[in-house]
Amino acid sequence: MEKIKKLILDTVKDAVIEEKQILTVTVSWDKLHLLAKTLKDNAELPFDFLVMLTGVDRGETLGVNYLISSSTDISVEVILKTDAADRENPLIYTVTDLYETAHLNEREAFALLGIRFINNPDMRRFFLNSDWTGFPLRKDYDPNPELNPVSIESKEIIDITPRIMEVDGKLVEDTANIFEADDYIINIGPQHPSTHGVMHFRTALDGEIIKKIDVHSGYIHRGIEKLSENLTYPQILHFTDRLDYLSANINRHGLCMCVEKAGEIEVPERAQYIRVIMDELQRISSHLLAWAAMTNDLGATTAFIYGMREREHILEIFDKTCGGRLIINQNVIGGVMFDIYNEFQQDVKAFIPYMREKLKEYDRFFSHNVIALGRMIGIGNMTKEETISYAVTGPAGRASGWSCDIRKHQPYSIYGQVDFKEVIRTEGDSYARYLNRLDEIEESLHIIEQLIDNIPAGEICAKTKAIIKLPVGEFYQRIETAKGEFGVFIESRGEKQPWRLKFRSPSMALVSIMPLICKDEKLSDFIGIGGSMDYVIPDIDR
Amino acid sequence: MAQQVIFFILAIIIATFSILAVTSKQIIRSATYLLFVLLATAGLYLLLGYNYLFAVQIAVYAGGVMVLFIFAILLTNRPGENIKTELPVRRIAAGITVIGGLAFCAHIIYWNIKRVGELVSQADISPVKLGHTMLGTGKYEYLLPFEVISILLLACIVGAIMIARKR
Amino acid sequence: MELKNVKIKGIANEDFNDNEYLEDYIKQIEASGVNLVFGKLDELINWGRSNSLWPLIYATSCCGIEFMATAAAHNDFSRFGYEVTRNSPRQADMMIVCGTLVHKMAPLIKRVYDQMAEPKYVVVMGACAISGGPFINSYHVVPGIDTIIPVDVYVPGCPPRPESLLYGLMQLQRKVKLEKFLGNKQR
Amino acid sequence: MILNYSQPLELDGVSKALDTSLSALPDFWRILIECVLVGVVILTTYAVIALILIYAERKITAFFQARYGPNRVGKWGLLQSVADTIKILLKEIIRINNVDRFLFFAAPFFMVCASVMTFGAIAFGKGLLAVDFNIGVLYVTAVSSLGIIGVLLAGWSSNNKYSMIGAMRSGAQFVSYELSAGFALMTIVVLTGTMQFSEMIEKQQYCWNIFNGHISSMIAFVIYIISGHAETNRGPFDLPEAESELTAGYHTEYSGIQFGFYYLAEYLNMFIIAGIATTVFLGGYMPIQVHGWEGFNQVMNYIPSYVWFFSKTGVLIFLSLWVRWSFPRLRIDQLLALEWKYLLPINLVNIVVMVILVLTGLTLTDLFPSLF
Repeated sequence: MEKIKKLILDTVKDAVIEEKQILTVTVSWDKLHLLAKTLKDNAELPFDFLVMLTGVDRGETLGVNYLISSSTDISVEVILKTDAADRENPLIYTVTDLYETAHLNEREAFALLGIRFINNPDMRRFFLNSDWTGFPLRKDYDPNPELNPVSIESKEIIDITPRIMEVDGKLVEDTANIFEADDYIINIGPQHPSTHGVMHFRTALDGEIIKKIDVHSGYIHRGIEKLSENLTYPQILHFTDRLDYLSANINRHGLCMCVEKAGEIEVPERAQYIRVIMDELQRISSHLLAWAAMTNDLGATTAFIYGMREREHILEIFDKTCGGRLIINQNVIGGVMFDIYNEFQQDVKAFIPYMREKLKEYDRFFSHNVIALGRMIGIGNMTKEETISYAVTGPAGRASGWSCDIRKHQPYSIYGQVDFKEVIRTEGDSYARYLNRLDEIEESLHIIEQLIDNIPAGEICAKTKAIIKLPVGEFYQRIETAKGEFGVFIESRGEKQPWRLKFRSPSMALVSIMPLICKDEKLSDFIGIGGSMDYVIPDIDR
Repeated sequence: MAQQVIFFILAIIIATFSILAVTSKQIIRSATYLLFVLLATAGLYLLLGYNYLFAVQIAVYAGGVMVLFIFAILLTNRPGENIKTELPVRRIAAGITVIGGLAFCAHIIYWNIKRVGELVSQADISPVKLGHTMLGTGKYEYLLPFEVISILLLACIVGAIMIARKR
Repeated sequence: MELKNVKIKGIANEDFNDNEYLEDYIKQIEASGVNLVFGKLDELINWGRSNSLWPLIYATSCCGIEFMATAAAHNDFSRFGYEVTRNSPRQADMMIVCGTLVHKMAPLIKRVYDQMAEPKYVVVMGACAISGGPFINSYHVVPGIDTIIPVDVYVPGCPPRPESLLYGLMQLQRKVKLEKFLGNKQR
Repeated sequence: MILNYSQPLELDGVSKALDTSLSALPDFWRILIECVLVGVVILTTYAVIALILIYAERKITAFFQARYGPNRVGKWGLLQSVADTIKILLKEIIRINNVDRFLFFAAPFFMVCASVMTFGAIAFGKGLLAVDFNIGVLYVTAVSSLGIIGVLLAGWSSNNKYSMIGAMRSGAQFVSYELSAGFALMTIVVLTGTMQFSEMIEKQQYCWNIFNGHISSMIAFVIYIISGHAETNRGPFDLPEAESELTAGYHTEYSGIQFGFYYLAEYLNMFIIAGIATTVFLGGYMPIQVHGWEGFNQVMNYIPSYVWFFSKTGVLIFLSLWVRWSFPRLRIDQLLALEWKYLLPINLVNIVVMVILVLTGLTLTDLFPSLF
């Protein structure tokens, strides 16, 4: 860490370094790019993984926080902070040339906060319509619905992007066309059976081959981050379930941990055990659905039904525990809401061998099918460098040989005490991602097996105050969901509500790499690759 | 009588759709009208009792050539667009060609009209006999032309592949 | 002619909770009177329609997964003839809207609804689609789909369980069974 | 000899009785009445078979997928497809702007006409054969090739990009696989020496073609089933309407009864493929008969011929559904590679092998004339 500090100071002399929960560096807006580049090119410990890019309205100024980490050891973290000079016309240099994942995040920051990024080749608003009035995440946003009425008039899609570029030291505003003039463009989505939600891919085709994909999002943007700013912490919890609803419980675990860490609340051990078991069950159910949806995308409807059939057993266990099926409302700040029911252990233990048997059936039925192999092997290749640059985590990232499991590298809760293998493959194609999911189901079963008989007795929830107030500061929490790394950022100003709350959605990275890996593939493969990436759209749109 | 009624129906279909096929300004519609003409012609063969010819007409022209036609038209740019009327010179040339074609047809019909009786009286040729005629080497048997045509087609395929590969 | 109770196979009429809307509807129909022949034909038509409601899934978020669970092995809504999910709005009979509707999506749902062929019905699934749900205060959320398109059945829940979706679909069947196709004077 | 025994349940008596009762009428009226009657019967059978197939597919699919399938409308859901029919007949037909209306409305009729015409050539039982050309096999291949025009026109005239892509895929697929299907049938024509269905069936009394030409016939059978699948756009070959990619493919813009035509034709084409395969390879309506086992043959003969036909076809349809619901969908290049790189070369070699078998007398009937 000392070396890093020295490196930072060598590069930018007036950088302010603070030793907080994480090493925090504040620099001026024109030096940030230089510093990021130096840290990324640092041979010993390259900071080449941009975990989170968060735009913040700090009151007087608008700023951006970058949480960066190293791909070789993702537990090392540094926060870079910068502020735009002018609140009326906030400008910051882009880092898209260093971290590809910044592209969509910067567009998001532009849509929600109005910060424009110099040299970003595409500065359209990401979530909102291009004629949206105001920037919702600014504190002075006018929520008057008359400014932005609900329109039912269909709008033409304009494929021209404004941008701001630096040419010879001068800033020039210009526009660029996304597609070429005579491209044959089809819209895949927003209402399409296999975009796994309401994603909109504008796809330029050359016959059956994909020339270019342009991602449009925001068809389910609900403004969760803005809503959270007016709610107390326990009230925010239920929003996390509705982000990535397939990992609902895991997301909620992440937010609870962030609040517990900030408020220094000790979680009883029994609650920890229950949380982890529930998380792993949820992970299995998510992977099952991912498997089912992928097979369905490849045209095997029967396999889809089989995946849903097994999933129903997990939902039954959830149902018995707390009455919910998909969204279970189990975690609360300080522990869990419901204790496990009497036959819980018995049911889970019955499920484990059942699931193992079914995994074998899946292998027989689909994993070695000639057609299925032809549709998956060598399709949608991601190299390790691309994976890191686009910050693709989770089973998809691990299929490209990147060890990025937070449970291993930064063990939270009781993951440090259990024995499990991080499933890593190096092929980086659809088939590797597919197999990774099936193997992770096996690993999750293994984790549950170790815990299920050893749940300690005791409290299930720590005593918390009626109104939880967090101390002033910035708090980060990273957690491994079924799709990849989920992150929570809370900036607290000592109130019972957060000043700024941001979720890192793993699916956003998964979608952002789609245009790259689908290029020059067939249209059918695009659907198959989408299935193998397994993104959940409400997680992206928030 | 039934035969005559059907014949006239088919004749009217052929005549109408032939005219539509050449007058329509949209190429894909022209193709569809042509398809109707070909089908109705197949109907005429059936009426005459030439089952084999009927099936071949449908398989080769309606099912084969027309499908490729439509397929090719779809691959071109904007098949639904109206075609502009051509220059007067071309129209005159086209008119002369049409008149010439009509005269030629009329000539053939005139010279053959007396022989219609004996032609129709011939029964349907059985496929076996047809096969022997096609692949026989005797007098009035056509193995050599048949093979020559197959080599010609092979050359065409090779040429087409060459052109396609260049792109 | 007196209208009989609406029959749904396997479930007694009393098992459906009070449904004022349908009761009013029945009264309205009784008041206008029904021709005997047309009435019988209508019964046949409605029998056909109500047992063959092909859904178009407009799944925007979480409720879509519960819809899939309803379609899959455990709950299996093919039993009632809903099995043929059509992805093309032209061929669907009812649209099941599962999930939140936001500003950017509003024109599109209207468009999809307009693309559907008559007779068309809309089933709304989940709190968000009914009223905006937990996100009602948001700047980007439409407070209820009925502000944009007419809705036939509301299925509350967050997300609703498959059982309640099935219940809602049966309510729709009950409604369809009361419709007048031939006896309707306005037509 | 055995076929001359009285068979009370056969339906050919009906047609004979009709013939005799109409013989008093002048030719024109006799032909007209017979044509109309046959037409009505064929169309009714067409519709009824479609209804049964739709129901059967749903139930069988449900069986594969650990579900129940329709079970609320009528006993075991038997009336499900009737309800669907009523619904679809009364559904609105949408007039779409900016399409070529003439072609848009004509396209579904191509599809249905082609499949009805092919349907007419199937021998359902003894005497239940509407069209019996001496070139039956050629007729079937010719007429069934018309259906693709309906698909191409539908895709183009819908003015929808998804439809267009679906239609192009369909065109490429159909043109390719028609070759294989045709060649597979030709292989059997070489074996039997006739193209007439009735004659072909009579020749299979003791030895079905699939056994008669052993290796070569088996290969032809498998190829025919695969390419038949592909021609009907079903099974793993349903790219033209690949739901997960193209929403509904070439018929995306069709609603109401126009969509119903496509839906109907899809199921009927499946039946036709199975029916032709039965006729050509599995002895058609011939009961299982063994040379010399008079008693056994007699018992088998008591089962009416149409029952034999439908049960053999049913087995093939079940097979087709089994394949359809087990495999993922092929990609377009895999699909074309399968045809041009594997099926077609194998097929060409297979025909030569069959010719050699026939010329050298290596077919089963030639080898063991006493048994067959």
